[in-house]
Amino acid sequence: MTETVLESRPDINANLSADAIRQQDMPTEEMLVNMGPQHPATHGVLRIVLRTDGEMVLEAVPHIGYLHRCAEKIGESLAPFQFIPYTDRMDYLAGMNNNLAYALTIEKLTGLEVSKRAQYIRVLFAELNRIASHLVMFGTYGLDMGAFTPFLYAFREREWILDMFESTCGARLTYSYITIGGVTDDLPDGFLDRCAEFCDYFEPKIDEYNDLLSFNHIFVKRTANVGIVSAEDAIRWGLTGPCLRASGVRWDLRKVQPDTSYEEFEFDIPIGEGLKGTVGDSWDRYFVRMQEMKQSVRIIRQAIAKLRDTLGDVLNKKGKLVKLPEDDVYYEIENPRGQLGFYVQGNGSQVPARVKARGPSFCNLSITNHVCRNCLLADIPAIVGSIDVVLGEVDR
Amino acid sequence: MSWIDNRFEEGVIVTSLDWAINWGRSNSLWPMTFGLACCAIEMMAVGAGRYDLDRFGAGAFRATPRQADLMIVAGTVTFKMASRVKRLYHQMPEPKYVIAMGACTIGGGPYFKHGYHVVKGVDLIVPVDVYVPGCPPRPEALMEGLMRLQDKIRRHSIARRPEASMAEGALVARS
Amino acid sequence: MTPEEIANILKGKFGDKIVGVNFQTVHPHVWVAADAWHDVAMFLRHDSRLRFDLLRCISSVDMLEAKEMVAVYDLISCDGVPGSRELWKSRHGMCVKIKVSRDKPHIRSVADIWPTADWHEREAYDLMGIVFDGHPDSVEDAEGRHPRRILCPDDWAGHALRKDYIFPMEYHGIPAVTEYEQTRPTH
Amino acid sequence: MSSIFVPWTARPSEVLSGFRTKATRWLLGLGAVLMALGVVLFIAFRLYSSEVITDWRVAVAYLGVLGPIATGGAFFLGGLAIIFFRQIVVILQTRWVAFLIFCGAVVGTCLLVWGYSWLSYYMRTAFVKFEGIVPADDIYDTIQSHCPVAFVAYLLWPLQFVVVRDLIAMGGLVGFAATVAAFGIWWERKVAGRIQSRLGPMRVGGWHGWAQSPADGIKLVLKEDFVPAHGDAVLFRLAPYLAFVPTIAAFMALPFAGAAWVFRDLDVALIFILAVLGLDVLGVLCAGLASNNKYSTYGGLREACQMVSYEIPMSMSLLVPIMMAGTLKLSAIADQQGAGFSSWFVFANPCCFIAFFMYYSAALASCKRAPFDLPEAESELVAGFLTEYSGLRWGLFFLGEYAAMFVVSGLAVILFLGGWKSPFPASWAPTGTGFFDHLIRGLFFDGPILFVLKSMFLFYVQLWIRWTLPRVRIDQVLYACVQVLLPTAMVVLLANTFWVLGVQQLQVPWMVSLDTVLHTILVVIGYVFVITIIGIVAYGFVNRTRLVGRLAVKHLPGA
Repeated sequence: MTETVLESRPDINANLSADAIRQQDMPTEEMLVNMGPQHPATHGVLRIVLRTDGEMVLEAVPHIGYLHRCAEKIGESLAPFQFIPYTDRMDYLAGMNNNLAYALTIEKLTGLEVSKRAQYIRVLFAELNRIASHLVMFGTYGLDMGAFTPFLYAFREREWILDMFESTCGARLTYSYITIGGVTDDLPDGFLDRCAEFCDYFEPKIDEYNDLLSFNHIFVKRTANVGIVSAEDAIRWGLTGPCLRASGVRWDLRKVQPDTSYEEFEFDIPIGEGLKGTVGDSWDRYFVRMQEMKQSVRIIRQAIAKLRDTLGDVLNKKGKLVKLPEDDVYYEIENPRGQLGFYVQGNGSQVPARVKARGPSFCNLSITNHVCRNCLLADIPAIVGSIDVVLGEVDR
Repeated sequence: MSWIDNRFEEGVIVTSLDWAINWGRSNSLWPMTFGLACCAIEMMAVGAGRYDLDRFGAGAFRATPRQADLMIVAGTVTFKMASRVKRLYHQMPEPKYVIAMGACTIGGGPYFKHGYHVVKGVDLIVPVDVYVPGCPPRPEALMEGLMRLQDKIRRHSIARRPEASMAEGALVARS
Repeated sequence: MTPEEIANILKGKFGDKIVGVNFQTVHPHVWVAADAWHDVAMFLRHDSRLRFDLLRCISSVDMLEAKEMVAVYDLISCDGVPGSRELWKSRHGMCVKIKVSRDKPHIRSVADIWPTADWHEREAYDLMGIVFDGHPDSVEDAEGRHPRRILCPDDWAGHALRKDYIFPMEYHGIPAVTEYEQTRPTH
Repeated sequence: MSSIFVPWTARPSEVLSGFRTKATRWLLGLGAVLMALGVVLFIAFRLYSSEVITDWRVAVAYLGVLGPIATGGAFFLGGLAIIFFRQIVVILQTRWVAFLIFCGAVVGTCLLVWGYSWLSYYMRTAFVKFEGIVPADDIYDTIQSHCPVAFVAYLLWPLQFVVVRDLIAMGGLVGFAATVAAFGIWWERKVAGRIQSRLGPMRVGGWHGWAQSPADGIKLVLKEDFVPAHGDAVLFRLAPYLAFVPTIAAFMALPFAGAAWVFRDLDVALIFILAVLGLDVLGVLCAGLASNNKYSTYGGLREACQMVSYEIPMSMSLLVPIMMAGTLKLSAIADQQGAGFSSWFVFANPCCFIAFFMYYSAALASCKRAPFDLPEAESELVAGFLTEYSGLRWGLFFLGEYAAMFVVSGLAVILFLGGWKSPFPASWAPTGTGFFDHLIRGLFFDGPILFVLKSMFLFYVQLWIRWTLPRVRIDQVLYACVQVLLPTAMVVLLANTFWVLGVQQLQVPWMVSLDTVLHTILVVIGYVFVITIIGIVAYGFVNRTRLVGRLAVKHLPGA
């Protein structure tokens, strides 16, 4: 077509390539699209500035901080026991795990003992909350892909877990149940039976949801081979949790650095195998979570069995008034979204001198711009949703 | 203030129309898909199966403020977010209503004392119709807030405000 | 590999740039001089014995009395084969601390070695005011060249996690705290 | 200053209510009196106009008679309306009232079916006898011999003018489209709720919140009308009508039953409908470009490329049954499928069978329904081309979308599923002229009710798909169109050509026998399909508690 264009456009330099001539004929310009802070696909108040060329996204720069709630300032103004409720509100989908992380950090710093029963209860609730959190991811990810119904099913199952939490600590979302030195209270009557009932009810449901969404042809087409993260990239960018495992790295702090007597439980670490596409694509990141729910059910069953024949005190009363030594500690545990770490520095008083939280979503989100290069506009929800960020934890 | 409000004097037709208008408005409150923090999860739970907000006709979550009637400010409002919240409120067409959900939105909540970056209550930014306390409020509480908002709407009248009429009367008297 | 061996390797490589070690703690760490940090980081990342490939966290501490600021780097070395059946193991973990003066806190950025350090350093600047030189996402303004703020707005005044931070009275017309709140010591 | 008496501020509420009741009484009484006066006038007019009267006098008399009746009726209705508004909440929330309204609707529809066919028959017999203006008495005489209510003749008198009839029919069409849309929106929310183990609208009023759509309508009409800054105000205001009018225009050529139940029985009805439905994209494009919003622009452009590209396979797959029928006249096409279930074109031969599903998926895409709802993809473009629209204009877009859903479903029904013909063989139909024969024929064998029911089933399938499937990506949409549907449509079209040639024209023996075998197989497949659907529905109804999920059902307040 070069000749035709040259006949029609004598002003164009004949040495130009056909693309350049087309560029001169119909110049296209890039567009900045601002996604968020209020956008259905950004899971809260994440803001992504897209540099797009038509439907093609050339660059996606995430802007965070719209939910910066000064948790670290509060942490160094309150005693650890008072700060536990604020950890709930960091990753508000996995409050139990956050409580556990902070409690373990303080216990490691002060050498506080926790009874065996309390440890099993912690495992039980951490895994229950992992299931609840993954259920929300399952639902909202379907929502991002345009499938409305799985969201409702996920919340239906989640309500059962929340009922059990409520019967134990009275809260649906922000529990403050796992505290320094154990858990605030023992399990209510019949809790273990309800828990076992839930396991029997929920395990078949997972396969049902795999048939409904995971192996849905359109869903696979939308998510497979989208947002591929290689194993070394994942490690370089500090990805943890399901995002790291989806890249084929069989790394889980519950196995690498077992605490809360996780070493007594047997469970597998599912990784992304590229079942539908490439290893480390969005579908893998999603499907690893679906498999993790099954493993959590396994752990819960074992925890129930252990709790039935382990009795005793569940709270070490010294935890409430513990004095922090002039020392610092950094401790991480495996959260539903990755490794939640707390850096605490004590100064001899009851109030720590410095509290730093390393949110897994914070590090997982930082890879967005690296992954979202040259993808379609419709892939942005697929990638961001598969990373599964919680902004309360990103911004703290 | 919708286009029909404050135009007609109070009378038989108007006061009768109020019934129909308020019935329509109070029964199709479409909220905006606008979650800020923890409370947003409870807001989603209200939209989900067990507590079904759609039973009140308020289940059609609209992603764009242009089509929304109700802004449920669910979660902590920070200084960085404040300008966005205000803009979203101004983008909603009249009549529009705001529910402040949760302690943070009502008055800073647990972040009041040390939260250097937290707005001490969303009513410093936008007018609020109903406050729903709790951290986060239970879904039943949010539904209660919605029903109170419906009561508030049912008391509304499109007739010209008495004070406006009084001012006019004063003008007439002076001339 | 134990922290002692790692510290010995570092001492053998960098000598007096390793200004101190502390192993009698729950959090064994090595003190590194600020000017040598980038070389040490490069060594830690690429040396065949160490291979610290995962930077877990960068914490920053404000020592008001000592007029110092400390940046704490927590590193870990993962060992395994992608996609294999067996679990990955943590070969060894390590903590590096860097002390800088409080009035001129400057540390060389390591975002080119560990990309995850990008946001951690931005956050450390935003909340604590430690300037990371050579950061890929830097801006130039009155305070010189420093990483872009990440959590607080770009026009935010001060660094919130410093011990002597004064809460703002208002932000863009929105009242923030009362006089009493502002003057009250925040810790 | 304080002595100024402003009555409407000083009036206490009980005075207001007393005033209201008084006014209600006045309105009702005045209306009754006026209507009585109208009836008296009518009787006098009947006595007076014994001889043949010319047109203008008939017109004057007609107005004179109708005037008082209409005015009185208006007053009366006003009085009733006040009472109704006072009681609206109570009325809407009493189940038996809702039940009565539903029964009334059903009975009214049946009466409409019967009455319209009846009247249209006698109108035709009345008008064929005369040229030009018809003396009223002749209509009267023609009709009095059959009609118990004689003065209907005078009401029918203006119907002889085409303009009047068209205006009435047009109003009926718009009303029907609006009704379908309103019902569809409520129905969609209920279907979504049931699929998602929820209840959907319940508290608004009526039986399972059937009053939801009126409430939404009232609210939308009263919302603030709004044009974005720096947007093209003219295009922005124009776009909703550009999107809404074509779908209504498509109704004009859509026969509901036979030649008597269509606004214009065009010979090229199919082409007309496809053409005006294609105009829909214009409004969406205007909306996208005039909104001064990047998401709207994305939505408009997506819609443009999607609809324009899907028109082609849609039309090509529609050509297959056209080839079988040999005409573009929709009323004639459906009449060829009158011999029951097995004579429907969808089972005629494999080509038609494939073409049906191709048409349906292409129609989904051209209606912007999931999984092809990219133009308003909520999770990507906030609301697509509707991002800046609010209130009534947005409602018009919505109305147009649902009306278009009904039109494409109706097309599928007419072309593939036997239109208004019943699945039972026509020989079962009663052959009488009585009321109930008319009724049964109109309901079960040959009438608009059947057509609407079938179309509503396809409409329901669209909702079902929407609440089940995820959304596809824009490149996959275009891939599916250009690389899958288009070649398949061409192959099917070609194959069908040879099929028709061999079976219908040349009567090649082996092709005829093959056709018989395949036809039988397809019919069996159809029966299996229908039985499966019925079975699924029955199963779901029996085990609804278990399927919906014990938690959701057990805890639902107000269930």
